Order: sequence, then structure tokens, then C-alpha cells
Amino acid sequence: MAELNMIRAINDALDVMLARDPAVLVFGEDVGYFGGVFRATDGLQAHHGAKRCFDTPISEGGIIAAAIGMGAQGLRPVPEIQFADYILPAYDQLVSEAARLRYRSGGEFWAPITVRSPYGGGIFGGQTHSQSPEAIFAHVTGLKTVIPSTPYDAKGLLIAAIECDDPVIFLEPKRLYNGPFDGRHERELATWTGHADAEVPVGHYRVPLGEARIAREGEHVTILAYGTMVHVALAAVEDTGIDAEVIDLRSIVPLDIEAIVRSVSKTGRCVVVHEASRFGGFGGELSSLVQERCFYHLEAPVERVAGWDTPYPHAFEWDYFPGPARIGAALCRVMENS
Amino acid sequence: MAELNMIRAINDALDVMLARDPAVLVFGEDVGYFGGVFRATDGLQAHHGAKRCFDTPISEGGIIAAAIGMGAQGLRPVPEIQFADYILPAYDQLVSEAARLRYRSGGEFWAPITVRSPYGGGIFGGQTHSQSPEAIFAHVTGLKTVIPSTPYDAKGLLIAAIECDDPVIFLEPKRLYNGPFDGRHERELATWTGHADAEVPVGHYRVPLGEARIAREGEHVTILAYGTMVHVALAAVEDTGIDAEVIDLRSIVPLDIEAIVRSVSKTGRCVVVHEASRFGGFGGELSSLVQERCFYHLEAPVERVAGWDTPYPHAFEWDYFPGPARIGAALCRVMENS
Amino acid sequence: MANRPPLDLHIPEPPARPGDAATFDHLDIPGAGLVRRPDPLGNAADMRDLPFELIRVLDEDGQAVGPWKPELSPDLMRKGLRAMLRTRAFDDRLFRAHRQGKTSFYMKSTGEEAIPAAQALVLESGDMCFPTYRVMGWLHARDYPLVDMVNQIFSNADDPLRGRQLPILFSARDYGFYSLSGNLGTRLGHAVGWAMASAYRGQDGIALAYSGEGTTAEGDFHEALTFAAVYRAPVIFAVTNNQWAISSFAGLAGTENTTFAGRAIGYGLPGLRVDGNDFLAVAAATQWAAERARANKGATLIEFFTYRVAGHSTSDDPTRYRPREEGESWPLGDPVERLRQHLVRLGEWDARLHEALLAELDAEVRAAVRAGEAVGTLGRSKPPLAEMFEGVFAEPDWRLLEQRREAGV
Amino acid sequence: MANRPPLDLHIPEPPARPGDAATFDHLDIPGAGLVRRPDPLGNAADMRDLPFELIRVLDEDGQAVGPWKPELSPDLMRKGLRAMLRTRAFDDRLFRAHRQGKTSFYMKSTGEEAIPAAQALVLESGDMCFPTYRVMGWLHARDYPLVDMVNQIFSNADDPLRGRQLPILFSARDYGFYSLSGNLGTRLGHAVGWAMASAYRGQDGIALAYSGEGTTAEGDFHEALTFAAVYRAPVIFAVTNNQWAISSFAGLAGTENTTFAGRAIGYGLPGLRVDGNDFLAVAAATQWAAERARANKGATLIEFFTYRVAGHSTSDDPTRYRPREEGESWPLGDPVERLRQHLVRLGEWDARLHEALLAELDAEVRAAVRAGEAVGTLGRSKPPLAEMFEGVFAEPDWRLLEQRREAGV
Ligand SMILES: Cc1ncc(C[n+]2csc(CCOP(=O)(O)OP(=O)(O)O)c2C)c(N)n1
Ligand SMILES: Cc1ncc(C[n+]2csc(CCOP(=O)(O)OP(=O)(O)O)c2C)c(N)n1
Ligand SMILES: [Mg+2]
Ligand SMILES: [Mg+2]
Repeated sequence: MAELNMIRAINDALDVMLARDPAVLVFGEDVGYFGGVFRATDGLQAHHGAKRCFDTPISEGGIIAAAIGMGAQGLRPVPEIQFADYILPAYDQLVSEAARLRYRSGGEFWAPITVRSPYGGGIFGGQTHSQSPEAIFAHVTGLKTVIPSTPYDAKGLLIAAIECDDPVIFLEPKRLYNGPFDGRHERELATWTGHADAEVPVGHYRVPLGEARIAREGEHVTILAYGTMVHVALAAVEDTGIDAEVIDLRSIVPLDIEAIVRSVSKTGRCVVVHEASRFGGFGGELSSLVQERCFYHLEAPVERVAGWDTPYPHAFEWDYFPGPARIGAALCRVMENS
Repeated sequence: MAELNMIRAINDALDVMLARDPAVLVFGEDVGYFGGVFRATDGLQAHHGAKRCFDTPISEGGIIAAAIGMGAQGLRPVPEIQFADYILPAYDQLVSEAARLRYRSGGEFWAPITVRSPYGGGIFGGQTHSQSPEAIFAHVTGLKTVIPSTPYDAKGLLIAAIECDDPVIFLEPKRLYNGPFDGRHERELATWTGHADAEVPVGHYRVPLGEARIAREGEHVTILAYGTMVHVALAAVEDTGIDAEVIDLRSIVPLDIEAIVRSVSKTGRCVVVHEASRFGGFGGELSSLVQERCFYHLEAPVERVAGWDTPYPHAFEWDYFPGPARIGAALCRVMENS
Repeated sequence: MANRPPLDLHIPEPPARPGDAATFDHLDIPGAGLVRRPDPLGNAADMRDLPFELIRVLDEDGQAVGPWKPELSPDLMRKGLRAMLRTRAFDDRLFRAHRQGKTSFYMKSTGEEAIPAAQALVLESGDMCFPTYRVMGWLHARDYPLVDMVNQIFSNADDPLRGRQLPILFSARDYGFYSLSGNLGTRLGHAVGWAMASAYRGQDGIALAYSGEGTTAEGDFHEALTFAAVYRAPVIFAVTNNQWAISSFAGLAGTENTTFAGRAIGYGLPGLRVDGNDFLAVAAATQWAAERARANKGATLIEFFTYRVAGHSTSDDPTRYRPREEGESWPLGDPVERLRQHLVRLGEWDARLHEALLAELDAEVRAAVRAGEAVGTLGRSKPPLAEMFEGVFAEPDWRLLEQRREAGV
Repeated sequence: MANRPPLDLHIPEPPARPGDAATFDHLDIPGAGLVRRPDPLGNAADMRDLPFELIRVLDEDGQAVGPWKPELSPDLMRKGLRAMLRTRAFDDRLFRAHRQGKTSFYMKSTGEEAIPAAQALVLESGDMCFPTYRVMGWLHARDYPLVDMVNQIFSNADDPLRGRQLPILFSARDYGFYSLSGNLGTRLGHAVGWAMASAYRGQDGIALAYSGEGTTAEGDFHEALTFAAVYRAPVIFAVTNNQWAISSFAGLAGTENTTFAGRAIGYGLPGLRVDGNDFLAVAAATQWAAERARANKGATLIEFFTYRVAGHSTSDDPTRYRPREEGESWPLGDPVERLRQHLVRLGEWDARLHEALLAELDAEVRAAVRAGEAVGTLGRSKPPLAEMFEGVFAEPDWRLLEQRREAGV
């Protein structure tokens, strides 16, 4: 065991996989010599050589296209897109190619690629360094979408993603890289030091894709969250004192529908939380699934708490961010409605 | 009044707007001399000249980028993307640029563009000529998304979209171009001839964006649909004899939330229908909104009927397509649950 | 700057439209054998003249001339002829099958058969081609079973792609033929990634990436060339400039004042412009580029100058946008005829053999279509419905399992 | 082909890394005045040599020499000097403001000031520049109010962009400065569309589209050039090749064996390679391209060869990936120093005037920062929260109205 923050845990996962499997290549903009703008690939080039971990042209479409071709040739590429906001130039490659290759070729070719990308706000990154694009991937049949919330999960899920034969979008909550940020931005910032989930096993282990984690057991209401919002939800629970069960989905495709149904069947209430803007967001899917499968258990409408339907604004970042207060208010509404 | 099929109605809208406003330009792949692979722009180049209606390179990103630049310069471009499946190379332009330009520039620049594109299946077009991408646009704050279901609406909505100062994604249900296809593919195909909604006024008129249409009044259950699925829903109502209210949303952004709430408050039941694959589709948003706003009216879970979570398969197109039987089954389930 | 004229928007127009006389007078077609052939391992910077030449080997009389004359065995050339004729016979038959309602879609490559045929025969079995829908000749040259092609085109129960893909959007891994898709341009970067992987592993397979000339306008084209240049990937880019992209002429892809081969210069790559209707020139240019790639000198961009004789697809009627007789005035001739003439001149072919080959291929194609029909044409036979839910992921998740149940399979 | 060596993957490396001695020995830097200047209205096909030259006007002694020597009034050059110095003074002050926590982000353009300064001064007020974050000099040259810049950078109540945008991602329509965004490359095609619109309307505004050399790898770059070539759009593409893209050197954008200007050839456009640290050369090349564009001859691609002296942004530490003294060994010198020397040599400038200008600019910048601080630095002052919900659409829909209420405004 070692105590690692999330960025180190990710680095460790890459290091482990580069060492274990010569088919694993790591590349992206500023990923090689420099080690990545967030340092996720720090030291990997020095350790494994420039042919295993290298810089790419500034061309997200080109990066993903090359990764797919490498995957089809038998490698397991792990490209990085520097910010999730910049994954959009590669969206066609991900949807039309990575996601469809196995199906359309009758299983002759597939794309075992893991696309790592930091997402989310709260770092004063402005509109184009803060977005959460998970919904546009979750809708795409053939892609898996994974979002860790702790160093332990980040490493284990990333290893599982790399070993997976399907294309995986691995979204890293950049606000959690250095600490379990809970949305209380006005307080002193916590680090991962001393946090139970920062205890990360040395070497290889997997956290299976598609298994949610109960971040907090509770009886009265279920909160569905992933990434940064898991911690924010926990803060809201603390603030309100409501006995909520907080489910950390960990991957939204595949989705652990059983864990969701089990929890809401027990609590009878549900609040869905994400940082992405609300309309057409992944919360709609979650809310619908809960309603469809737990209708007769529900004692109040499923609520969604999410970013506003605006771009992520630089000056108003904390007004935009769905912090503990907004989640708390939703929890209270849900508890009142009974 | 003239009786027009949908493709002629669209052609007519473009013709009217080209004649009225020198700022309107129409362009896209095969759009100019040839008149478009679906003939939507037939005759426009001959009529208005090659500088008003012209061919473009095969470059969807380039088309939308140029359109945005023209829009910022003061024009009202109406680019065509040949199939909605091929809009993805332009997704970054639409999301990062068209949708955000007004906001981020403090109102100095905006993109009054209308992106026309045929969408949907049922024409044996296979995976890459059949998709329905509305969900990935509906989630994008700053874009409007419009989907007509009749010639009358197609013309009026298209004129309204062109005149709108926001970027509009105008998705044309290609299966409806020549007739009000209702999903009964085994029957003889209907044309628009004699259909009330194929009576199209000559000249200029608008159908405002954001106002749903009640395609059929009913008391027992509300069906929310758009595009092709409006007709399929009507067929399911006919087949089952259930007294459903069929709401044709016409635009999903802006969404006529009042019409939805009004209807479901009355009927107490709701089935949401779309052709796009189900998971993470726009049906999730609709279902969630209904559940959030009509929870205490609901007598049964809101059901979603949609394409399966697979690519659109060539040979199994009618198995994939959510036809009247699947909608009918959902209607029956919803009516039983009470 | 007082009296300067107002700006004006230029809209490119092809030299002739329906009603006009067909003309290729604007093309400068040099004779065969005139272009120098630099050392394939040489410096790309010393080859910046080549993109503006036209490499031709077969002259008007069917003689192979000049420095690009390749060393091809008569046997290989006969195979090439056979591949081209098989392509043409198959195209004709399947095009008709579409007219008869046996399938939903078909695309011919009439006039362009030399390109994939020659490339499939001079490249090696460990190489991988990243095709367009216009290079089915590759499969014909490599003897892909015709009946499997027919079954795919009919989407019937024996369709190797399990009913999932539009007709002719094949995948044939064992034949060095990567999965096709309707999206133009998206596989160019895969070819580069594949070639990078091959190089990374120290293997010796190189990649061949096809693109129509119209498709070069996609960003993917540039991204692929950039990556290929940066990592010196062993890949050959083949732009099949058949003058048309559905209804738009090559000038609409940005070459009113340059050539597609000229794009290579900006990436520091060699660019060759080659008579695409000349089997020998295609083979020679491909061998040159392959030798370069295998020697770790990186990619080459080859523009194959050719003409799309047929309509774009079964959905197209080219007389709506170009003169009906344009194909006949195409100055580079028919690739089949030109290779036949060459073989005859060499004494390696004759009319009798030709007739026999045509008859053999006709029978072969007929038999394949009949076999496909016996399984079933579109809609009369399909793979089991469960195939719709397979292959989305390596293993289906609960959604697919539930939906499959809901669909009753 | 038995004994051929295995394939191998090439990973480009810059000539020097931290710990190595900085070197630009690999660059071939010709003297000033040596490159021919063709007629700007001439045929691009006759200019294919230019992308591999380096257009320089100011020689080592600060003399303007050769055919590219522009006719610039001393007044314009003094304005240029002022713009560059204002850029530098502002950059230094605001970079420090970031260190002091007054803003979240800042980016300098040290060493590259000549490019936007010269271009802003030789282009016209009806022209539109589509900037990168590295050409703030345009605003300085056109006298954009400093305090508005500071307010934007502080995202305070007077921020002209209403708190919505990352620092320095300006928009200044009245100053011919299009809305910036964090996404690299996405506005290149807007420039083309804007220019096409200008041409369509018979107006006379032309567009200037900036791109970093690293950004040229995006598909957008190619798509923009393709559209510009096809429609002969009146646009100037300016690639500011400052050798670095964050931590990756220019070779990673695909020019180990060619130049960025060389890309022009593949589009049939003229490509100029220009000393970007030479104010006069920048002005001359821009005038040439503008004359061409205004005469309906279409686009020009200009590569400005320069060096990014500072780190990429406030988030960057360049000593992690390049030798610390690399900037000092840059062979093209300091653009400010070179223009100053030239003006002095002309007798149009002297040390006293220079000192006075520095002092004036320092005061101006200080005053602007103070004024901005008086309104408030980041987090201490913002526009009204309602601004978050404005400008998403021309008119807010019910979602925005409801959410605004929910947010309590
Ligand atoms: C991304 C994308 N955009 C548009 C289309 C529609 N389309 C199919 S083929 C074609 C023309 C392609 O022309 P070219 O590249 O010259 O190839 P050719 O058909 O001539 O071989 C077009 C526009 C598509 N399939 N994919
Ligand atoms: C689409 C996109 N990808 C990646 C980034 C992250 N990024 C910001 S600046 C930069 C380097 C740009 O280099 P260059 O184009 O050379 O411009 P320079 O900074 O040198 O002026 C990168 C990779 C981005 N902003 N947008
Ligand atoms: Mg073509
Ligand atoms: Mg740079």
C-alpha cells in the first residue's frame, strides 16, 4: 500500500500497465517528455522510453484515429486528451469509428483504447477547461464511460479500462487530482493525505467496470453521483444531516442498475447529481431509470441537481457549480415531499 | 395554398428566404448545381444564382466553420449536412463555436445559422445513413434543435429557424420526405397527397420555435414524440384504440414544457417515443421532466420507447425501428398499471 | 486604394455540364515515360517537382516505357487483368441485382479497376489496406470468395458481417482489407496508427490508405498526413482522383490551381501523380512507395489520376450534372484495355484467352450470385435476429440482454 | 526482400532539452534582402520556391534592404514600436498580477510582438483579425483601452465580456478583433467564412486568421485552407511559428522535413516564410498578401518564424522541457530592439524618446491596472450574477428563466 493522490494513482496505473504489457502505449499532447500538463504521465517516458510514452501533434481527431488504428493492429493505446473540452474534435472518431468498429466488421476488428481526459470545473478554467461531457458519450452505443472519485478507484478502474477490449472514455475529475474536493471552496482545501481511499495497493489490481460503490450507506434517500460530485454529495449529507445513501456509480456505461434499484427500493427517494449542465444530461437517464424501475417505491419525485444550462462562466464558477447547498436543498425538498 | 410533400416544402422555404433576404445563402455537399442528394435544394441555384446556392468541399467541419464566420459577418447561412450521421465531424464547431459565440463574446458576435440535415432510418441506409443525433444537440446549451413532422411545419419552422438569431439544428425526418410514414412498412406506402398537413401556404409564414402541436387530442395517456415518430405514434393509437393525446414537440430546444405538463396533468400517463437509441437519449430528459413536474398526477411509470442500444443494423432495420407494435405495447402497459 | 474593385466570391465550376460538349482540354496529359524516377530512399525535399508531373508507363501502343517501367512478371499482369475483369463482371451483375430489388445499394468502380488490382498484387499479404468503397478490386485481386461478397450485399443469413452493414462496406481481415464504413475519411488515421503499431513492434507490414479526391477535404486527411509525417509511419496514401465526388468536380476539393499530390510537399513527404488507368504505372508507384516505407523512410502520397465512368452509386444519375459522353472523352483510356493491349504486345495474351477469361468470370460471378440467391436476397433471408445485439461490446451488458429479451430473442 | 531491417517507429526530438546546450545550429538563417518578391497578383504556381526561403528586410545593422523593403512611414513604425512596447509592458505587469493572485491566468507574447503590431497597422479598419491568445499586440496597436483589458482579465464588474470568459480571451469587434476561445484552431474556418461573406457582399474587408504552429495539426487548419482555396476567399493565414507548443517543438507539428509555409503549395496558394521578429518583413509580407486578397486573387499563407521567449502561460515552466538559455540563443533577435535600431538609424528615434516612451507606457499600464483594481480583482468584484444567464440565446427560454430564479437573481 502507498498513499497516493489521484494524479499519482493514475500515473501508477499507467506505469504498471506499461511495465506489464508491451502492447500498452501512452501518448497525447505534452504527455511525453513533459509528463502532461497535469503530470499524469510524469516520468513515464524516462522510465519506459519515448516509444512507449510520447508527445503527439495538437490534433485530437488525429490522436484518437491513430489510437484506433493501433488498437486494430493489436496494441492497447491509452491516449490522453488534455482537457475533456477538447475531446470534441475527436467525437466523430469515437462515435463513428471506435464505438462501431467491432459491430460493423462482424468482430474482425475492434478498438481496445482507453481515452483519458480531465473533466469538470472548479479550477477557474473558464468555459473551455471546465466542461463535463459524459452525456454525449453515455448515449453512444459501443462506448464505455468511466469516472473515478478516489485514488484507489482511479488506479483500479484505469487498469480495468486498459485491459478491457472495448473503447473506454476515462474521465478524470481534475478537481480531485490533489484532494477530495467537496464543493466547499471557501474552506481550506483538503488533500488526499490520510484519506482511506488514498491507500492504493502497489502493483496490479482491478476495480471492475460496471460495479457501483456505496460511498455512504443510508436509509432515507439515495443520491446517485460520480466523480467530483460524490464528495460534494457527501458534504451535502453532512450539512443537512439527512440519512442519505450515496452511490458512486464509478462507471456510467456499463451502469450498475442493480445497485441503483436496490438502494432506491430501500429509500424510496432519489436525488441525481452531476456537474454537467442539466438539460439532456446524464441525470435524465438516471432519473428515468429510477422512475421506470422503482415507480411504486417512490415517495417523492426524483430530483436532479446539475450545472445550469449555460456555459461554464469564469467569474461565476461557484454560482454555476452545483455545490453542497444546492444538493442539500434538493435533499430537503425530497424529504419534505412525503 | 399548394399541396407539397415535405421535401418540396423545405425547398419552398429556402426559395422564399433566398428571395426575401440577400443575407441568406444555401450551401453544402452536392447542394448547388445538383440540387442535393434528396433534392431539397433542387432548382435553387438556377433560380438564385451560384453565389446564393452552391456546392462545398466534403468537409462538414469546414462547412459549419464557414457558416459561423459568415453569420458573424452578417449573413444568415443555411448549410446542409448531407446525412445527420455526418454532422459529427462538425460537432466541435457546433458546440464549441456556434453555441458559445454570443455568450463568450459578450454579445459582440453570434451565429445565426440553420443547419439542415436529414436524419432517421427506415430507408435501408445502414448504420451511417440512419441515425438520430438529437440528444447530443439538445444537451448543448446555446443550440436550438427543431424537428418537423409535416410539410406545413417543415416550411414554417424552417423559415422561423432561418430568421432566428440563434444557431438552429434543423433535423429533417428523411422517411417523411415523400409521405407520412407511420411505421407500417409492410403496407403500401402513403404519400402526402391529400394529407391536410401537406397544404402549404404560398410565400412566407412562420411556425414559431418552441410551440408544440397537438397531433391528436386524447384523454388517457400522453405520447410525446417528434419527427417520424409522431406518425408512428398515431398508428399505434389507431391500432390499440387507446385514447391517447399525441404531442408533436416540433422543437426539442426550446421545448414547450407547458404543453407537456398540461397534457400529462390531464391524462396522468405518458409514453415518450423516439427513434434514436434509448440509453442517454432525449427521452430521458422528457421522462424526467414529466416525472418532476407531474409526479402527483402520474398513475403509471412514464415509459420510453426508442431504438435499441445497438447501431442501426442494415438487415434488421424493422426490428430496430420502434414501430407501432412496440409503442402500442407500451401504451397497453401504461394503461394496465393503474 | 481608392478605386479598387469590390471583392467577389468565386464559385468553382467544372469545364462542362449537361448540354455542354464534354471536354478534358484543360488537362495537360504528357506522354508515357517522361518523368524521372528518383531513388525511393532519397530526400523528399528533392522531389518537389514530382507532384506536378504525371507518371505514365504504358504508351499509346501498349509499350511499357521510361524509368518507372516496373519489373512485373507476365503472370502478375495476367492476374491483374483477371482482377480488373472480375471487378467489372461483378460490378455489372450486382448493379443489376440492385435494379432487380435484390439489395438496397451498390457502387461500381468502372474505369478505376487498375488501382486496387495493381496495389493488391504488388503489396504483401502482411500489409493492410484501408479501403474506400471504390476499391473492391482489392478483394477481387486477392481472390476473396465471391459468394461471401454476394451474401454481404444481400445481407442474408450467410452474410459474413451478420446483416449489420450496408452492402459493400466489407471487412476482410485475412485479405488485408480493413473494415469499411460510410463515413468518408475516418479510416485514414487508422491506417497511420496501424502502421505506427507495425513499426513500433518491429514488424514489416505497411499500410495503404485510400481516399477519394473529394474526401481529401475532410480534416481527417490532414490529421492522418500530419501523424504520418511526424512519426515517419510506413503508410502509402492513395488518393483516387476520379474527377468526381458525387456531383462535385475535383476543383471543389481545392485543386483548381494545384494537384492532390502537391499536398505532400507541405508535410515533407514525396508526392507522386500517377496515371491511374495504367496498371503498370500504378504498380510501379506503389512499389516505389512500399520500398521507401519498408526502409523506414516514411509515407508517400500518391494521386491516381483516373475517371469515375459510372454513376456514384445506385442512387445516382450522373447525367444530371455532367455531359453524358464525358466518360468516352476521358483521355487516359480504359485500364483493362490498356493492360490487355500490353500483354498481347508481349505475346502473353491473345483474343482467345481473353474470351475464355471473360466467359470464366461470367460463370464464376453468376454462380456466386446464384449461390447467394439460394441463401436469399435482401429481406428474404437474414442472419438470426440475435446478431443485432451481438458485437456492440465484447460482452453485452444488461441493457442489451434486456432488450434482446424484449425483442423476443 | 529477405534481409530487410525491421520497421521502426520514429519519435521526433527537439535539438536540445534541459541540460543540453541550447542550439539553433540546425536552422539555416539567410541574410536579409535575398528573397525575390514576385508580383502579388501573379500565379501561385510560379511561387513554389518561396515557402522554403526566409523573407527578411532588416539586416544586422538595422538597415532595410531588398525587394521586400516596405514603404512604411516613420510614423507608422513609431506606432509599431509603441505597440510592441505596450504589449511587453502590459504582459509584464499582468503576469505579475497573476502571481499576486489578482487573476486566474495570463499569457505573454514576449518575442512575438512584431507580428500582430505590424499587421494591425498595415491592415485596414474594416478588416477582421481572427486572433490567437498570442496576438494581444493587435489590441495594443489599435489602442484598445487598457482598462477594459484589465477588467476582462480580472473578470470584474466592468469586464466587457461579463465575467464569462477566461482572462485574455477577448472579443473586440470595433477593433477588428474576433472573439477568442480556448479551443485551438476552431476560428480559422470562421475567418474564411467571414471573408467569403465580405466577398459575396462586394465589400472590401479581408480577414486575417492566426494560428500557432502547433495548432496547424488540427483538422480545422486544413479545412480552412481548403475552403479558402476553393472560393478564393480574401484571407491571410498567419502561422506564428514560435518553435514551441507548450512543451512540444515545431517538429511535432510535422515540419521536421518541410516548412509550415510549404503547406500552401498543396492548396495552390502562395506561401511566404517570413522573419517574424522583423517588423518590416512582417509588414511587407502582410501588405503583399493583402494586395493579393483585395484583388480577388485569394488567400496567402504566411509562416512567421519567431520564438516564444516566455513560458506558454502562467501555468507553465518552460525550463522543464527546454534549455533555460534557449531564448537567448535565438538567432533572429528581439523584434523591439531591431525596429528601434532601424528607427534610430533613420534618425527617427533616439534614446531619450525611447526612455520617455517606456516611462509613458509604464504609467499607462500602471494606471490601467490601478483602475481595474479599483473595480476589483478576480473574485472581489464581478458582473451581476444575472449575466451568467444572459447571452446563451438571443432571448432566454424557460429553463434559463427558471434557473435564474432558482439561483436567486
Ligand atoms: C463524412 C461524410 N460526408 C459525406 C458523405 C456522403 N458522401 C458519400 S460518397 C461522397 C462523395 C465522395 O467523393 P470522393 O471522395 O471523390 O470518392 P469517390 O466516390 O469519387 O470514389 C459523399 C459526399 C459521407 N459518406 N461521409
Ligand atoms: C483543441 C485544443 N487542444 C488542446 C488545447 C491545449 N493547448 C492550449 S495552447 C496549446 C499549445 C498551442 O501551441 P501553438 O499552436 O504553437 O501556439 P502557441 O502557444 O505557441 O502560440 C495547447 C496544446 C487547446 N486549447 N485546444
Ligand atoms: Mg472522386
Ligand atoms: Mg507555438
